[in-house]
Amino acid sequence: MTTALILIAILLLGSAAAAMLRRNLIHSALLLIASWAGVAAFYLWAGAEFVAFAQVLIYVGAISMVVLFAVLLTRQNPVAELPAEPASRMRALTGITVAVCTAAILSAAILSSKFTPAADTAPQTSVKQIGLELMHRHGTALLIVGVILTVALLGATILAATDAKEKPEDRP
Amino acid sequence: MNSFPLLTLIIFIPWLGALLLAQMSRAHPKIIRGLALLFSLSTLALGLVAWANFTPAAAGYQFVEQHRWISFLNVSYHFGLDGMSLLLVLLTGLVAPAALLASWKIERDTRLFSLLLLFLQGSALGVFLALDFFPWFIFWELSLVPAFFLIKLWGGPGASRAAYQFVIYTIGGSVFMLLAFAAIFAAVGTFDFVELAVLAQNGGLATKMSGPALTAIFLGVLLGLAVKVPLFPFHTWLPSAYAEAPTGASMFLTGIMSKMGVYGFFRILWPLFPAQLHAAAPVLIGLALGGVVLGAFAAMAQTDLKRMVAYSSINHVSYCLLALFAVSSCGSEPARDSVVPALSGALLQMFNHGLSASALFFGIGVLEVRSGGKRGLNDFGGVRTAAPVFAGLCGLAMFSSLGLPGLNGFVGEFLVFRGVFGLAPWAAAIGCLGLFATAWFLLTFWQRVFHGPVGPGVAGFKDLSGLEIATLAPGIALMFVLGVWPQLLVGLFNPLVTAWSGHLP
Amino acid sequence: MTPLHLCLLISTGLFCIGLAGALARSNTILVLLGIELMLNAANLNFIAFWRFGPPSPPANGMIFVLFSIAVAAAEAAVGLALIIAVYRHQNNIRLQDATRLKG
Amino acid sequence: MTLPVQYLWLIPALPLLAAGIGALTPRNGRNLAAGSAILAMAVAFVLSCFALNGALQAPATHAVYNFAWFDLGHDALRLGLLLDPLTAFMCVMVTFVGLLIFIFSLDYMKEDPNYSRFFCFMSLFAAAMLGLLVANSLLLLFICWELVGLASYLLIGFWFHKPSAAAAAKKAFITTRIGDLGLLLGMLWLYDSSGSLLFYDGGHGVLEAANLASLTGQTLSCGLAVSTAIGLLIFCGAAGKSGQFPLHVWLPDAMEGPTPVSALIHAATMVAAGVFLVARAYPLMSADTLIATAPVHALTVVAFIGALTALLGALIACGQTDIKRVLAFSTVSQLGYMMLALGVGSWTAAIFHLLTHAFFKALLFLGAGSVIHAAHHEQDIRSLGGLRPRMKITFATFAIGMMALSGVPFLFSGFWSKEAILHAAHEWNVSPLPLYAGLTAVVLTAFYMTRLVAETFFGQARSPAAEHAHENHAVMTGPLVLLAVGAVLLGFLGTPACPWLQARLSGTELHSSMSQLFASGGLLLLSIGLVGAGLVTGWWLYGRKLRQTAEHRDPLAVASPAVMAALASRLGFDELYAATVGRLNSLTAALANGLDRWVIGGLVNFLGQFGVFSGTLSRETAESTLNHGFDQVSASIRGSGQRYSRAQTGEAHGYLRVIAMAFIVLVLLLVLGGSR
Amino acid sequence: MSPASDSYLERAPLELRDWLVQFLPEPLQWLAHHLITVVAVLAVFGTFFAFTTIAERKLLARLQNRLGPNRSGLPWIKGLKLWGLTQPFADAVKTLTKEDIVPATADKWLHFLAPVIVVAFSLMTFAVLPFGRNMIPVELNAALLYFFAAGAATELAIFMAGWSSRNKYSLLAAMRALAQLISYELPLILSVVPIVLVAGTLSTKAIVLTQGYWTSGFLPHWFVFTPWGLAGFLIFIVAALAESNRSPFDLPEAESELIAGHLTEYSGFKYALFFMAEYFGLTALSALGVTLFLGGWQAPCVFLEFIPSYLWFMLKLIGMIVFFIWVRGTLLRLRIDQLTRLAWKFLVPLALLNVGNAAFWVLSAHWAGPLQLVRWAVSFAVIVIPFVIMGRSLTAGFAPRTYRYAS
Repeated sequence: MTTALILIAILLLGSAAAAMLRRNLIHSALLLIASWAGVAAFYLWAGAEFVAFAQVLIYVGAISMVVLFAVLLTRQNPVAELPAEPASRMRALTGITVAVCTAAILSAAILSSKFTPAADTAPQTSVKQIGLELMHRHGTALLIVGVILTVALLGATILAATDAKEKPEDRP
Repeated sequence: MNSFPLLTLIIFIPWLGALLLAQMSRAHPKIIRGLALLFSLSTLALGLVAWANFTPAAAGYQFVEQHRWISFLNVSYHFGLDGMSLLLVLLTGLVAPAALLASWKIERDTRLFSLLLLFLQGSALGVFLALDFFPWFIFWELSLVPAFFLIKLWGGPGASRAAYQFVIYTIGGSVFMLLAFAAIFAAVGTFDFVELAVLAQNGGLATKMSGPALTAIFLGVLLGLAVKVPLFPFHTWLPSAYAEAPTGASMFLTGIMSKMGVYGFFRILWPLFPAQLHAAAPVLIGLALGGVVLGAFAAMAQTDLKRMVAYSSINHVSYCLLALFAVSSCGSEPARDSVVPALSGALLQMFNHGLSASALFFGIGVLEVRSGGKRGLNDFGGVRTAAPVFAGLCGLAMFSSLGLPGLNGFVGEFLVFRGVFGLAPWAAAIGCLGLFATAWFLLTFWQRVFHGPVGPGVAGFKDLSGLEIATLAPGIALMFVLGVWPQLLVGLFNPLVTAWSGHLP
Repeated sequence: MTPLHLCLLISTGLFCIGLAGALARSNTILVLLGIELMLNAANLNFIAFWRFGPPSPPANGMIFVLFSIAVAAAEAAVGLALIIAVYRHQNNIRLQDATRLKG
Repeated sequence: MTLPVQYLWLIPALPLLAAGIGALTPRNGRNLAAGSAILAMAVAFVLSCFALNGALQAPATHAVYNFAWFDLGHDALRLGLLLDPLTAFMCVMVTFVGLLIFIFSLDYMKEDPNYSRFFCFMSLFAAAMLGLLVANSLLLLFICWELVGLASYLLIGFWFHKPSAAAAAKKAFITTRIGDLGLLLGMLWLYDSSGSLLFYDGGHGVLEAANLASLTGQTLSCGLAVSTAIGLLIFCGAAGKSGQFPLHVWLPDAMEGPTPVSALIHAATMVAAGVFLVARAYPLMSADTLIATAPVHALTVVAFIGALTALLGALIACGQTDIKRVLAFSTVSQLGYMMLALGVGSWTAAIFHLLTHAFFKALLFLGAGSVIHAAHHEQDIRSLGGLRPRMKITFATFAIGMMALSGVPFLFSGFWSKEAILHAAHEWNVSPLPLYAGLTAVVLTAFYMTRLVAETFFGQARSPAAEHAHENHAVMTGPLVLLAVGAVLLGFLGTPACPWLQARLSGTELHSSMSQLFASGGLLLLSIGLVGAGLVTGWWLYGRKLRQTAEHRDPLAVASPAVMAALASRLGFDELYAATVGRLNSLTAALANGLDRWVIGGLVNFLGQFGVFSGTLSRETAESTLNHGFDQVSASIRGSGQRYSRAQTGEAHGYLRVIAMAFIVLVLLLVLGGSR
Repeated sequence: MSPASDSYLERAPLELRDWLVQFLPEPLQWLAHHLITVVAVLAVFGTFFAFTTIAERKLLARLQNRLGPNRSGLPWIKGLKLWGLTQPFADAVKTLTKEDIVPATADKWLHFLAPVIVVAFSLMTFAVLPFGRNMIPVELNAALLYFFAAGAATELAIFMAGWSSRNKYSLLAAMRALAQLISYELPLILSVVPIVLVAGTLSTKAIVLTQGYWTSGFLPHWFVFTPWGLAGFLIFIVAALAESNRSPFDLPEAESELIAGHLTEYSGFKYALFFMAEYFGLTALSALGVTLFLGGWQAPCVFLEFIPSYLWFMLKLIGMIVFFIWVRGTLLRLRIDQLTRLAWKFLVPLALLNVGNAAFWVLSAHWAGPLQLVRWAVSFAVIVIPFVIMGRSLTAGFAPRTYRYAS
């Protein structure tokens, strides 16, 4: 069990770290996808298979595509690739420092806290049960999320769409 | 009690409509008009629903909705409906769609116009239904905004000035009222009309506040209401505002907004300050008589038809106040036989005037449209030859306005005079002068405009279109019905009035 | 060292990697992705507590994660659309250049 | 067959229905409108006869049917129907005369484009008039009263495109409205003091003993009994409607309407409504006669006003040249007679005269209408003439009417009814003046009627219109003949030998008053003599030397130009009113308007100006002193804001970093703080 | 359970597996159990793939009035032609022995990873398909979700292939392919939602079992025989065609426009892997369609139950594949704008409506007697009327496009 978890963690953290370090954006994105897949694996490991599949479907199937499209649509001219200026180096340094500090604090907190040992088997939760929970106890939240998604979709479309006004002249 | 929020629906559906219109594209005026009419008619429909579920025998408020709103100000969301409110809701339901129909041909920014009218409608309804000063005052003031824009943007040449005058005047009055209520709140800690009325009844107000303070508060409230009605001599904003407003707005202003003031007198001033009102009654009767007589005579001197009807409006509304002041003047003397007719008459007169005055304004609007903006007394002649149906309907409205028996106007005026005569005979006698002058100027109007040889440009007048008939016909039909069968409305508020007369302040 | 500790440490690691990326990288897309990573770290915690934590209403943690994923998806869509819009304006997506609205 | 009182509403309802039909028929539905009007009137006539039959079986009782109109407090406002001989006789008269006039109008109005509208208005009038008659409530009576006025207004202004007609209509409405306001006040007073407006209500009605006693019991500060005051106010209304001095001015002008209208409304029925009202309210009007101390009795006023009107009307009639105006003033005069009769205490005589007058005056007006129709709307008697050979039936019936009106003895109804009035006046012990006025009017009546007939029918035609005149259709002459028969026969209902009508009206036993007649036999002879004198004078002045041309001066004008001029201008009443009431009105209006615009408006404007001025003043002070300091403060605030805004770099990294650092610091603080 | 489930043929494959497994020691048994399953699936579908290709080539040839491959026989035996049925094996040998060309500037790792991923994930989808009674490799509660999640990875592979090739045609084609895949994923999933709604489960096994009833013994309760099911099936087929890049939706590989699309820079075995993945995908989707709409391994009539369930499944699957080939031989390729319009303006709304339709079906489940007819009529109307209306508006205003000079 723990071995599997550690393997998953290595995949997860390794790909995430690599993604953050790569200069090539596409590589970063693909590595991130691997990391997301790792998260899904973690969910599977923890027994939440529904969430795992949802994670794969949404992150690997959808968000990754959007990210890749965005990367391609915003590709910078390789010639204009600027060498790292001192300011950005400074920023990277402080960023990493802050992150490390956070990590230290959080790890300390986690390690110093005591948890009651948990059940050995994952809580049995069928898809149907999730569905009922979603529709009843969390019905309102589900509706709100639906609205949020719709609005986000429309908003994203409007934001990303080019102005259509220039078009008519193109027509013969 | 709070089962179905009927009153909330009544008030907010027009606002909802306004909101919806605001979202629509301007490009489809037809759809916008249709929608606006639909939303406007909702008041009538819901009013009829309320009527169907109304228990006339109960004098108290019905369909009450009360929720806490602003705790630290002790403000509640308190709405209720009694016979008087229902009467006015129904009137609004009749006049507001008619006003929209009358503005059917307005081309300039139909959307904004319809939107403002709907907004105005909702505000007026709020005033008629609110039972807490706070929401009441909000509606009261909100009604000014659309009215202002309606007058200013769609009015005649002097509209801007008239609109400013209207708003500044009214707000000036309202400021005093607001101050007065702030003082009341400081003293007794509630804004609720019902609670305040109870306090006034059992002397709670008088013990909490000194006499002079109470008098000052009374004067403040009086001023706020008097400007809105308007009570002579606070009426000078009215003729120009009514005259400059577009037809639909004029109809609404005279049909509904003037009733807001009268309603305020009945709902607020009278129950809250009976003693002060009693003390001031002689003076106020004099002022109301001034409105009755001078209003009518001033109308006689007008050459602008709209101003003429505006002055007649002052005259007619003053009857309502005359009745109220006469009732309050009698104090606790045993003249109760007259109190009931006076109050019934005043309430009926409110409704009747709403019908007939808005119909008259519509008639003048039709004349204005046909003649390309003319509305002088001497600009026409022989319209009856050219447009007999229009003349007939307009004539009916006119006769209703001058109180011809068999039409609605008579019943209200007769009851008012009946009551006032029993309470202040001399006032009734002087008031008769107003009746006389009303007949005089209305007949002069009729003679100059509709009779005689066909005037220049009149020959080409088209008779009423189907749309215009549809605007006018319901009101005219009601005039007949109410003239013959006033029980229809009297039944609604008779128990209320009886109760009022039972514990006369 | 229970499994829960381990899970939480993993999620801490993921979170801090995301944080470092978001702070250090100048490419807006990467910043956004860093934030996504942090969200994922939070999701990890949800599942970890659901699995190993004290008893909770059935499927609670999973449902939280589902909502979180939905919101993250919305966030990613809007964020990337914004990035494209920014790109159209300034022809690059360096975050430090997008300061036109500063005070 | 009798008609129970509950169904009395049918009588006014039928014409009302016809009016509704007439209002809704399009212009080309002429026959429908006219047919329904006539049918309704005919059925109403039959029903009235049934009602009369019923009423005569118990003449002394007042059958009533009261009902609630609407709730008022714990009570209700009640209206009612009343059936007694007075109502029944009036109904029969109105429906019969009305029916004949409707038939006459069929032909008279056939050229008019608004034919159906005409019958609609006429039916409306008939409905209102009949409603007025059957009302058992002063309020219902008032309602119908006003509707009658409306119908009259509409019909006078029927040819509204003529400015004179429009003006006359307005004048009629306004003038009667003045009287109506009196009636309204009287009604309010009555309502207030007795709590009811029903005439008869099983002992609670206003005309019943209990109420009358209480009304006469109260006195006003000036010494008048309340009943007197109410009675006088009610009489105001009656005077307005019946054209009594000083409100008679509208009646002659009302002749602007079509002639059938004049016949029906302004001769036979509506103008008699005032007389009817006083007769109806007679118990109230006469209640105060028993109070000896009263400064004035209501009926006394009525008598004097009636006498004055009778005299004035007759006088002015002598100077008129328009055939319809002569008849109009004659109507005024005859109405004065009726009021006189009421005033001197014989309301039965008044109603008797009302009925006979209705017949012969309708006859005369229709005759005049026939002439006018034949002469293509030429109404000036100076331009007519020579019509006797051309229009034989019209002439014969007109002559009968003229003789009835003049009071030619024994054969004609007018004689009997007038004699009854004169006798009543003779027996009145308050003042002899009304009798003298009445007698004078007898002479004058005979005189102007002779003049009218002589000028119109004798001599030679003085205009092309008169030359080409010829007799009208049977549709028009038929009613004339029927009315002429009535004008002759009706008198025999109430001869002193057998005063059946009076007995039935008052509900007393039938007993001959021949003895009374002979007791004052001198009066009878005197009046016969006066009639003869009038006829002879008239013939001497106008028949002896017949007028040759229209321009020929009037013999009376030759004799006394000043008198004639005064009479022709109707003694200047119109001018007087224009100079007083009209002027006053416009003055008040101007005053009110001025008050509004300049005084109150000025005050408001002044306040506004003052506000603007003080605003300017305060702005000046504020700008020079306050603002400076304020500017300083705001500048420093703005400066500091600018400085602080630099923290807002716009760099998202920075924000993120700060958040993260803040998180670290917070956690550290918590940890450190928590450990302590 | 009908007695047919106990028949020998029915149980044979499972018993064979169990028999094999028992030879191994206890701790390894579960591994072997799964391994056998995987191997079996790979073997069966590998063969199936091979024969699909030859079937397609021959069928297309017949449709185009040609003969198709008919010459390859067995090696070493001259003159034996076997109607060309061994052609795929010859092709396999050829592609395996071809040179693997990688462009100089290509991102070599990704270039290598792409075909591996695509094959791996398309094979993974087979894990949840019930090939027969009790013959399902992995029983999952959320099987359908798993299926689509695994399918999503193919998009990634296509992108990797296109991008790593450093060829603008490849990249463009990859983008096009992605657009197409994303567009059609929505109707595909939406067309399945009604099934989930009615069956009340995401498990493929349970879905098949819900279809296992017959009215009077010969009218199967397959979902395709309901109004909403028919509509869903049609939408599913269209979307599946597009998802597997097959004609008439074969734009990503439109040779006339984009050479060979994202496969331009691939050759040899890598190319074969892509090719294989495509057919695996097609097969998987067809199998899913069979499972969801056509009753899975259920026999159409009760009396045909003696035929083993896996044979029924294969029969239906072959039917579907043949149908797809037939479509490929019949329809013309769409233009890219027509393709997206069809997805967003027609299929998605229809599929959404169909979800509502299914909801109605569930709500009216208790209707009986004549109401049943009403239920069917309403359900039909709900889907047919919008279909007609939207179909009109979709084709309205489209005349054959006219090309102008230099436009």
